[in-house]
Amino acid sequence: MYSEKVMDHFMNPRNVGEIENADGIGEVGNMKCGDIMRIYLKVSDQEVIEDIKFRTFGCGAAIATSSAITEMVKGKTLAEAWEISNKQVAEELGGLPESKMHCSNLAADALKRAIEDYRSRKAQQEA
Amino acid sequence: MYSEKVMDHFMNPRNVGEIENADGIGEVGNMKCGDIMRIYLKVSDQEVIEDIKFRTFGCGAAIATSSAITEMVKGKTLAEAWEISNKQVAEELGGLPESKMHCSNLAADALKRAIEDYRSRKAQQEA
Amino acid sequence: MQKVYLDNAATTRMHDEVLAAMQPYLTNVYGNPSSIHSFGREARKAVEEAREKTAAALGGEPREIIFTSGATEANNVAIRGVARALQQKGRHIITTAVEHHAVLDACKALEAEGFKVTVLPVDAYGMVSPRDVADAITDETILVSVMLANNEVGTVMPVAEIGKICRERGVVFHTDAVQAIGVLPVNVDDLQVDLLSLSAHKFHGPKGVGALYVRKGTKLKVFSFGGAQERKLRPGTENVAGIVGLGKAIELAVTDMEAKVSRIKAMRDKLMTGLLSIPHTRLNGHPEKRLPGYVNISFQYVEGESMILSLDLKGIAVSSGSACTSGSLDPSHVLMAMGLDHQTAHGSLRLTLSAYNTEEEIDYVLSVMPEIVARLRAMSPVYPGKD
Amino acid sequence: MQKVYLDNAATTRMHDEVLAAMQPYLTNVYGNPSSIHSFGREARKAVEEAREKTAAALGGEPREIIFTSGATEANNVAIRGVARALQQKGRHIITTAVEHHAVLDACKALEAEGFKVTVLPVDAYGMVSPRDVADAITDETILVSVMLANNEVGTVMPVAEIGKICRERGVVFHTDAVQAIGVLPVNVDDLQVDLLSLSAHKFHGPKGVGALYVRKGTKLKVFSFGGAQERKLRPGTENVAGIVGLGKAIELAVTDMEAKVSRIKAMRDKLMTGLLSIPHTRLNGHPEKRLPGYVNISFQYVEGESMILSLDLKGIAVSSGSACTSGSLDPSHVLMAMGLDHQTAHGSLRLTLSAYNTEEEIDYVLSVMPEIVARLRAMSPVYPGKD
Ligand SMILES: Cc1ncc(COP(=O)(O)O)c(C=O)c1O
Ligand SMILES: Cc1ncc(COP(=O)(O)O)c(C=O)c1O
Repeated sequence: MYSEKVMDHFMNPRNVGEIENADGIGEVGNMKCGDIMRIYLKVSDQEVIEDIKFRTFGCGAAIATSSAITEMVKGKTLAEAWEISNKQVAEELGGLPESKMHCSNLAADALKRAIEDYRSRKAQQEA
Repeated sequence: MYSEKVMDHFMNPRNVGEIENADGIGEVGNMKCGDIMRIYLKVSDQEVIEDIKFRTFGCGAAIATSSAITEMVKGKTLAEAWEISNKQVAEELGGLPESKMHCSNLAADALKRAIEDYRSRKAQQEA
Repeated sequence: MQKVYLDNAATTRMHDEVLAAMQPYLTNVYGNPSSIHSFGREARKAVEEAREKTAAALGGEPREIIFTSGATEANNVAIRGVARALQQKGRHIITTAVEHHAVLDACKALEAEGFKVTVLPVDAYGMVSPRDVADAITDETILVSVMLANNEVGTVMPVAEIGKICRERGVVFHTDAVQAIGVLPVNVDDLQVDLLSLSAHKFHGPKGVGALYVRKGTKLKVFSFGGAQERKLRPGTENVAGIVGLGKAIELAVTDMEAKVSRIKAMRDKLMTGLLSIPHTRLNGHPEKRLPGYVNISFQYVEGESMILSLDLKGIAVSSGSACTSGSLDPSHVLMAMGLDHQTAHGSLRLTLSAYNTEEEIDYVLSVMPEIVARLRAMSPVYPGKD
Repeated sequence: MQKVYLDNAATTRMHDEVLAAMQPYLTNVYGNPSSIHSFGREARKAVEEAREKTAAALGGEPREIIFTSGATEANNVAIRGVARALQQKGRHIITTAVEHHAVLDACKALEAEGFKVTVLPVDAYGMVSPRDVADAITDETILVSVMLANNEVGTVMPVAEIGKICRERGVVFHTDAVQAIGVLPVNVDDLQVDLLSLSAHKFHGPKGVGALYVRKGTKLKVFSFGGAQERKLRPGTENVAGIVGLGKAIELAVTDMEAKVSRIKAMRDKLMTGLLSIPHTRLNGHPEKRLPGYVNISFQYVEGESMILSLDLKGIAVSSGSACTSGSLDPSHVLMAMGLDHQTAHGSLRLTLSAYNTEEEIDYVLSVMPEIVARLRAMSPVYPGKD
């Protein structure tokens, strides 16, 4: 069902946890569908993702995509990170079962929310 | 499907053939259903069946019931023979498959026709 | 790696004796039962012997047994068949919210065609009330369909009571007995059912073959056409080997049932107690009126599929009522009908035992489970007791 | 006693390699393909491999293959499914008088529901004319169903030509290819069919499993409900072992087909010539456009079942188009549609060969047949050349 890469991320997820005093937090999904992903960002002044962590309630695909995206964007700028799509995350993992493409493949959305959160906080600080 | 007795009558039918100058001939069935039975009678003055023969076009049940009835009535009076029903012939053979009870179990009817034929000839002779 | 199969509600391993019984019909006895030559007659004989065994196991007559390709087909033939045969009499059907989709969706399709369908609710244990059935019956009611035991939580329904009500009210009664064969006494007269569905692979028989018991006199209209097989209720060349396997499997299933069941129950209780000792867990389904081999437990804060995958990597096969296992978006309609919240439903695990399981296997599962749950909870954004 | 099986149109003996391929799925690989654990995944893999093999044999895509419980079900799903899906577009269906009852009766049932069904006649050889199909198509026509080869006389229909017509006119085209697999080239693109039915037990596979090819984009409405298996077109736990058997059987069937066919043809010609040398016989079906293994001959003045029984006592298995073999009153609708009189139809014998037959068997049949016919003719009241 799942590729080896998915199973590796599922069993050995990268960057699980929280960041205290995170610069941005994004959450997507809902309990109805059985997937909730939360992403925490630590962002440098140059808008580089210095640290990223996640917590996910969900199936193998949900956990693996969360883990994969953290690896994909760590050290990237927010602008670069913003460009990443759910589809790219799935590709990075060697594909996902079709039934999982929609409900459990939301990590890029969670990341976008976190970036938005970072930006709105920034805007508030600057205001 | 068929009882041993049916198969015995089918493979070793009793009284196959014709009687030249028969006293009565009866035929039932039609080609549509695939069964035609013809029975020939030789009747004594005491109305005893001295000889009986048959020819049958039809399935195993048709042939076996024809054969069986000839054995059942040989030496019997016409009155006794008249009483025999298709059901009794089937019983004599140890039963017939349900699908065969109607279309292929007509030997008693053929015999009745032969008896009727004998009687109408007799009536004509006497007239 | 040790392999532990605890998904016997999904399907079971075939009994060696069942395969042995089938073997001749997979090799040299290959005739078509409709043929009148010796090859055909041998096949016919085997089919009719299986019919006798099936009837004997259920307490019915051989001619009341129709072999099908499984319970899905049996359920469809029953529901649709009665609806169509009796639509002049009335167009109301009663079923429950926790039926298998074969029943529920067949009823819904009839609803779209103008039938009225009452889907009765269940209580927190997944139990339907006979009283509700009685109250729902009207002059228009032509069919009641209530499963004998639920396939997700194992709750055993009061089918005999409902059967009595239906008979008194002159309503045809169907039960889906798929999960009950071999673990509960199933007698069509005691249960007062007119129609009963079963599937061989759920009781150590082959996949792709089932049966529908049709009480003499019950009117069914069919929608499948072809040969005259199975009294025209189920045309098509008979799956001879499969039917023989079903016959053997049901014969074995009802043999020494009590002894088998008490062994299964002992293992089940050990498994259940062990799993419930993990914090934030709850048992789903009825605590007593439950199939002997069923443990359905919700693990708060974690999702079912992630537990299945984790257990699978330890060689353990179980299932879940989580949406993620079915490709749909909503979690199990059964758990939702029982009033579980989404999180609890998504966190459910179904472990189902058979006579092939051993106590060592249970010990093994209990040894790995706490760790798995702890690991997933540590990842969960909703788990309050973090890290 | 020597046993000679010449009823391969009714069913065939399973190939040893087919059983060998099935064996794991009858024993230790027993998971449900819908389960996500390793047991389930192994089963799923086997089902999908069988789908690939089936698609490859037919020249289609794997996702265009739906596994069913046989061709009867496949035909019903196809006919009913298209009728229901396209009834807004039109309510006219075209088929032929010599189809299998699964097609013919499914069409008749639709007729009773208000569809218009044109049943095209056939010529004396059992052949339908593509011209007739073209002429029968109207703006209302939504489906044409014409079998690839007839199962009684073996006549091979001009399906590719009809397919071309249907495609030009935008009408969905279904063919029942049951008797053609392994003996004719069957390619869904060459034949230009949208739907194609087959049944494994007709080509040395297991009984109780078949397939429906559904060309991408073809709309079907289903009437069977349950799980999401087979793209919801055919719900129910998959008959995994059976499906694996079908996949292996179709793979073997199309391997070295020409060599097998020419062997079969040689035996068939010997059998045919020998039987036709008995007086008062005639060949039924098309002399050339005929399945390689088919001999359908009428023996005047004798009835089919009596010949079957007589041959059976010599260990030879054949069948007949006589009413007496089916329990109905009328002889074969196929022979009648070809214009045979009742006697000729009742006196028909169908002898169908497979690669398992040998020339010695043919010699044996030819050695006993004249005597059998002579004995029955001597008993026949309609035989002119008496005693
Ligand atoms: C209660 C119940 N009914 C019906 C079915 C359908 O059985 P099958 O898939 O063998 O047709 C199942 C199993 O999936 C079941 O558990
Ligand atoms: C032409 C044709 N179509 C359909 C069928 C039905 O196949 P099954 O009985 O395997 O469903 C048969 C065989 O009986 C057949 O010969």
